[in-house]
Amino acid sequence: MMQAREVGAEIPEIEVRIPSRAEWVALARLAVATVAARMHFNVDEIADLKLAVAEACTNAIQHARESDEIVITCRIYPDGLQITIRDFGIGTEAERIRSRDLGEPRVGGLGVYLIRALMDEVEYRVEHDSGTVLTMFKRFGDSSR
Amino acid sequence: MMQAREVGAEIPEIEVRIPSRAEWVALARLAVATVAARMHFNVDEIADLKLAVAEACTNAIQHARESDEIVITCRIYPDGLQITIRDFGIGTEAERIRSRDLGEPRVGGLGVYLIRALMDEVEYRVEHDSGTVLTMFKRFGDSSR
Amino acid sequence: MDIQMQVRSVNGSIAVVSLDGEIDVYTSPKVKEFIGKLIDKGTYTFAIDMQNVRYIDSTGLGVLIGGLKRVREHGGAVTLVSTNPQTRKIFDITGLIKVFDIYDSVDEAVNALK
Amino acid sequence: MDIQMQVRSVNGSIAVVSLDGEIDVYTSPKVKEFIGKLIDKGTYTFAIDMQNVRYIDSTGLGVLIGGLKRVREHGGAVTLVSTNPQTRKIFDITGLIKVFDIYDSVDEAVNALK
Ligand SMILES: Nc1ncnc2c1ncn2[C@@H]1O[C@H](COP(=O)(O)OP(=O)(O)O)[C@@H](O)[C@H]1O
Ligand SMILES: Nc1ncnc2c1ncn2[C@@H]1O[C@H](COP(=O)(O)OP(=O)(O)O)[C@@H](O)[C@H]1O
Repeated sequence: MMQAREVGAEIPEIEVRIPSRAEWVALARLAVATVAARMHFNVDEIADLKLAVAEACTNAIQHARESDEIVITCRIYPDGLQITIRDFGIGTEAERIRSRDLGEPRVGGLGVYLIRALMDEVEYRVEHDSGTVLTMFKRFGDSSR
Repeated sequence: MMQAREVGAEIPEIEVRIPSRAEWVALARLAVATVAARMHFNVDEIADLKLAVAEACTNAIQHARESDEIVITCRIYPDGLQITIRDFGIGTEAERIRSRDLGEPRVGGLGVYLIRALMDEVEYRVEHDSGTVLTMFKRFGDSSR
Repeated sequence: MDIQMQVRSVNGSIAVVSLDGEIDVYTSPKVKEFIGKLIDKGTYTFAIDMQNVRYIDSTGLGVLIGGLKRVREHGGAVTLVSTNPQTRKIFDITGLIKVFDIYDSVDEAVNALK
Repeated sequence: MDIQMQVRSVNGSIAVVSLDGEIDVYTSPKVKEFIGKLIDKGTYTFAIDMQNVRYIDSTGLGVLIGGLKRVREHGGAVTLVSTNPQTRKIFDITGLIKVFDIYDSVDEAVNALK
């Protein structure tokens, strides 16, 4: 569950908008890694953030039908980083976006599982016919800052 | 002068929005360098693009009063890269934004000069009370692509 | 931002595939094609050297799982080489550590296939 | 994304300042302060080693010009070390190549100050 957080002038916001295509996911990853490094997250945490963002972008590209762009928004809070990944596709209902049980290995179905494992708070919101918004939050670890 | 160019679904567009603060210029530079590398600009051209973007962001930070963010938009055309840098400050009239004559060295006054030297097309538009928009274009060199 | 791939053969039947770069939604189809072609040609035993893989995500894991399934149908096997803590962490949290044997060196990964 | 700065002294009066990183609107105030403090303490002869400067823009050039002006008031001098073609290009197109002597090595830059 996502904790309610204020949005305002004191909360620095960085936004990246990319075409919904595989070749641009690396840019989203790099941008988030740069923001995270500026915030003094440590290397492991930066790697987690890159992976979570890439998984979210990959899902937007593969599952959000008829969406042509992805907007990645980073908000720097005193206690950590909030990242919102928004697509504009025809989404699945939020309840259907879930991590599967990890049983017999199969191709696919690991993205949402990884996002939930790597981030501290994760929330999907599906806006009727206007896409999926994933909001996730990572707190500063003890080792960062 | 800026050649008129269409904007449309076939022209991939990447946008980065940063707070109007010195610490975020490196992110704008990195994002543009990543886009340019994807477009197969060569290392020298990528360095030129980074510099032009940084000069434009620096000016937005230093001269656009009361603007709190900068939007960097990259549009990938078949013949090169168009970059738009927009601030939301109270600008100078466009005619006053010009490169000075390079005479006796003095601190300052090199930014616009460098932008004009490094990019193939440069145009400033000052929107009354809503900021400055710099549109610049770099063609693929003979060595790129 | 991209991936380089190489293959060399050990003992005639073991393919050592070296991957260098990032494996994501953009590059993993290239890896899939590269490995797929080797399987098509009758190679079913792989040591995949990921020591120079700086980044891998679920699309890359999907390619490895898909490859493993294909070679197993022919009685083949896949071992991996990685010392990257982040890579190991991802195999760990996805449970794939139980599916793939990950070694610290190519020699170990190749020996395990013999 | 940041800048590291070091200073060592040669022959008692020449300061060799080594800069490592990127000099932009964020980091150039730090460079300005670093060099400013040395000038305040009476150092007027500088060899500035920019061999590890991966990026410099007009804010960095401004700091160098400002420093040069200050030391010249005391009869001092500044030489630069850089082999980076992009850095040289920027000095070239801004005409600063006529204002600063740029050398390929610290030894040359120091010798030129003697
Ligand atoms: N942005 C999105 N838009 C629409 N559906 C999504 C989105 N993100 C996730 N989903 C749904 O959640 C499911 C689980 O995603 P994931 O765990 O990444 O596995 P996979 O992508 O391999 O199916 C997807 O199959 C898809 O149905
Ligand atoms: N985004 C902007 N908003 C307002 N004024 C600007 C902007 N960009 C440039 N200018 C004007 O153009 C002038 C020249 O800029 P520049 O060549 O970079 O030199 P400097 O920034 O050192 O003055 C600035 O001094 C400023 O008056």
